Amino acid sequence: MSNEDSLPSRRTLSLRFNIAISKTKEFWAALREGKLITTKCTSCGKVTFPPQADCPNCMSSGHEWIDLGTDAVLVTFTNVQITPTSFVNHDPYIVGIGRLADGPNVLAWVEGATVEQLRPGDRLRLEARVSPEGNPYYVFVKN
Amino acid sequence: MSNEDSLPSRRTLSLRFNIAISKTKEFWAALREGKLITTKCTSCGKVTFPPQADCPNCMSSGHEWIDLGTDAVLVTFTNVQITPTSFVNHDPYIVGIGRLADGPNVLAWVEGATVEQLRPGDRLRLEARVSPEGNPYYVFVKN
Amino acid sequence: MRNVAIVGIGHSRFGKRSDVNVAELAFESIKQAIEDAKIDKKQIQNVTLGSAGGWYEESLPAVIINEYAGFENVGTMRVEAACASGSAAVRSAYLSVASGEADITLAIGVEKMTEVDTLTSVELMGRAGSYLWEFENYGMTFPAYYALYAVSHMNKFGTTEEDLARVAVKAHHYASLNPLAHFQKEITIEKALNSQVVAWPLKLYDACPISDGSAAVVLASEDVARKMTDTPIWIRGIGLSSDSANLSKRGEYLGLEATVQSSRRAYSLARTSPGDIDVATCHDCFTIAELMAYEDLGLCEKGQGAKLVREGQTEIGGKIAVNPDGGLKAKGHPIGATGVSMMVEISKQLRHEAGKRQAPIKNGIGLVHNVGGTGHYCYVTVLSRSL
Amino acid sequence: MRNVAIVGIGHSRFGKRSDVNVAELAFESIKQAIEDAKIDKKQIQNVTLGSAGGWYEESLPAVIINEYAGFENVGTMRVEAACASGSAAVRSAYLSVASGEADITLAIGVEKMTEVDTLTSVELMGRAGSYLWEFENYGMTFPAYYALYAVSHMNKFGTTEEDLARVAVKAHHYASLNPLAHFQKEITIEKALNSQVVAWPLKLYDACPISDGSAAVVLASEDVARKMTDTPIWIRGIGLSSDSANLSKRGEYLGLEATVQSSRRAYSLARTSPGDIDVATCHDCFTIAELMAYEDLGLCEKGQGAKLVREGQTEIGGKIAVNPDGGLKAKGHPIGATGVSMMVEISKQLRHEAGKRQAPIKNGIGLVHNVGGTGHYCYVTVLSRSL
Ligand SMILES: [Zn+2]
Ligand SMILES: [Zn+2]
Repeated sequence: MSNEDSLPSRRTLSLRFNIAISKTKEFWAALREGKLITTKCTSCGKVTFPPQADCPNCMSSGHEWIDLGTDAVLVTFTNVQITPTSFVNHDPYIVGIGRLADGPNVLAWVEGATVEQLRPGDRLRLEARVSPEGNPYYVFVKN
Repeated sequence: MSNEDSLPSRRTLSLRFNIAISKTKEFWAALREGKLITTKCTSCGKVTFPPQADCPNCMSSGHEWIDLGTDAVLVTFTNVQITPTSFVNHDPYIVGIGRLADGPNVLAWVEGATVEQLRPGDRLRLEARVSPEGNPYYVFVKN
Repeated sequence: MRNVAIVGIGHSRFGKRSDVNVAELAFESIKQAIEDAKIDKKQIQNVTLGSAGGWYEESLPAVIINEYAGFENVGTMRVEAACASGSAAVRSAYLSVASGEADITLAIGVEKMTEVDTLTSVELMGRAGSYLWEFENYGMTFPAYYALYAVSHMNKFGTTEEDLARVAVKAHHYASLNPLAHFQKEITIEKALNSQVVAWPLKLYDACPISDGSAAVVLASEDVARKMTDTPIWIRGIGLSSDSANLSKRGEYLGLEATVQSSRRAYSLARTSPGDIDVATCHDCFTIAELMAYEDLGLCEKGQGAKLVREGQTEIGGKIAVNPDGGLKAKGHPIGATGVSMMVEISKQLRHEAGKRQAPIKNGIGLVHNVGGTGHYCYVTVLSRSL
Repeated sequence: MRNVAIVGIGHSRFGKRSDVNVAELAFESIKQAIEDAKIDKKQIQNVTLGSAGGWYEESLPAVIINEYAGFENVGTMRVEAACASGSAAVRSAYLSVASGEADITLAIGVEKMTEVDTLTSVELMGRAGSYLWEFENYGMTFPAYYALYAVSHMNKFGTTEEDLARVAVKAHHYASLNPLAHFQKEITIEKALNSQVVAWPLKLYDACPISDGSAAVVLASEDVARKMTDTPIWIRGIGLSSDSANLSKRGEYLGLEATVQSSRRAYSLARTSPGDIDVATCHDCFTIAELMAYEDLGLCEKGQGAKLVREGQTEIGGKIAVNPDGGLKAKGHPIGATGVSMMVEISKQLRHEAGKRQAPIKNGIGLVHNVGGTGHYCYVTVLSRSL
């Protein structure tokens, strides 16, 4: 005990989740190849991002994979200065929400500009990336 | 990704709690000195273990510290063979609930006997211990 | 208080469901329940999720699931009553309708437990007591808590390890008739007795598996229910009770006082008694828990639980069919899903839709017994075919 | 549906409460609420706890707290609606009484957030969105989610950083009059504007602190309430709604649709309108959240929130007193406690027991606006002095 008023637990609860992506693995596989795709319901035509195998509109599970598109317009953004424990070694990062030409919004890091240089309405391009650990992800790049 | 059907998270959520013991620090200080004490309500006389500063019977917060006593009778027990992550380096341990001569039950490890040698009704003695990390705790020892 | 009925039921396959995330898993049951109720999902006025959480990545699972299933601007919350979270969700959805707040509500139960490794799961369950006094220094586990009851029960009443194994054999038998159950194969008493000791005297086959799964029920007020379906299953009474967090504060470790209290309340509300019940789901997270449940629910005298299973009185065709779906023990126990899964099974039984595992229905009354933790919570619900 | 009143209130000191564990912290409010209601705790038929959990060691906090406070064999559960967990607990306790299940119930809200370090707390809050799509790869934080709204609102309506600072200054002023508030000192606009940027454009003084705290309310049915007290505070309507888990699915980021929907439902149930409200607690986890709340609750037109605070219309003596207790921003925001704390404050205001921060009460109507997460949940409750 470092302090009489508190007892630092000797037991650390460490949680690292193994997230099931079986039903959207096409998305991650395509992303790894640099392509951005998403789901479209074959019953009602609803396009969803993030991709989901079951339709939130008509509850049908029939879907096809379509190109998500890469042209977007910046809707809003922020610069995360105080980062959480598991991002503690990161520099501050800009996160934005971009509206794709074909409809859905996407939340991602924004690269290629400082926060002072960004304005809602700016044109962005969605690009695939791979993390140092080998995980695919995507970012917006300011045109 | 080690497997196309799952995505092992890159982010570990590590929780280690700093437990407030200010209101029962007398217990932990006494335990460190080898003594077992607990709380008695000065309004209604209710003896509580684990110790608590506020009375669960009459809701008064006036309390005094009394000897818990060390003589106990084994009520029930088990031998934990499959241990959780944070006890993964431990050998299996016997946990018992003992009824103290003066009333309250206590749950603690039972030492000095194998599980085959124990029976409900066995006489036990409550003893203070200090963990390798320096944390005080208590165990039952079979007489 | 308005009468409330279960008018739609849904149930996923239980087991290691690495093919779905928590929302996809819940969706399976939601879709079925809505289709079974023959409603549009926009008719659902609020959604209550039962989930203990901690085993999967989402910390706001209610909104995650609602988004995935396309519920927009719906009143919602998550409830937790440990392993009774499912029944607590049903009670919440029930109170919303009974009070008149809503006419149609949805209760979902889900847990995605296999996103962490087994020993982390053991840790999460072991922490579900009185943390500092049971886990921090003594590393209690969920089987260990129940083993304390088993030793006391065996010592006092002569219950044997064979009796416990009989409960497991019965559970696996019925699970083999339930295509949604985690386990699909029968076992023998020998196999159960020879399995690995987990927390002496409880062995691997005394324990429910770590499962993923979901279940859902649509509830409706009497007026609405009668228009929707010819087979409403009425919620006649929900009794709830609780007990100390710290096991050392309990009495003799021969039964769960929370079961005694909550079942008496449920019987009283439903104006029924144990002898009237045709079929029950009892909370058999461990084999000893099923035997104690027989006694605490009043299906037999205290100490006679083992006799009941020895005589086959809790099999289909016996005095009362208990856990014809395989129970937690063999159907699986995805924590938050279990209570809702029990409601689904009893509804199927009372509707005569249980197929190969159909129990004879005489009085049209079923019981759901759902314990949280080690008797920390208990919810008992009486269901019936008629009001 | 039976009428239900708040008949007892309790509230702990908010702040870094390293002197108490979660049960001791909850006890402070429970004892006060029971004493205020002048009842024996055995009269309480069920207990609902609102707590998000994760920040402290107990995974079954409802039973831990019940054991500590001496509730035996009481019906209980924990509810979670993120930062609206407290209001969700009150709704649950309310439905129990409104339906006739119980005559007297207790709702508790508690969070012990300072058992983990600050960046772990930031992590826990950041994970409370759509995990894989917002946190795993992008490390969103709670201030960052609200900053997305702030940037959009500032861009569209000309809301300025000074306007946000005005909200903080107001909050700290009223907190300085509330002995139970986390912060006890006034601040200046300059101090707020010059504080550290947390998630641009939001700064340290735009954000609520990480606090420990608890609050509790005793609810009773009309018959019982009228016998117990001369100042019952009636729950006239609870509206609840929700929105997508993933922020990318929202519209223009100018307001919270869940607030719009839930407040309209609450006004309709209570047969009232924004103009009738004397005093309100608005969910100001961030300064921008308070301005959006003014608009979404209908206290002003969309886009006019900043004007309202500039003109002092939401101060005591203005058009409507908002957050006279200091709000989440300066009173503190122990997640599960907040909704119950808001009920306590509005009850004090309507009872004329708010001391130095008493708002003028004309119509006898107060409002509790409690948001969960980033508009993932919203609960709006209308309270009144008379039926
Ligand atoms: Zn569709
Ligand atoms: Zn006392």
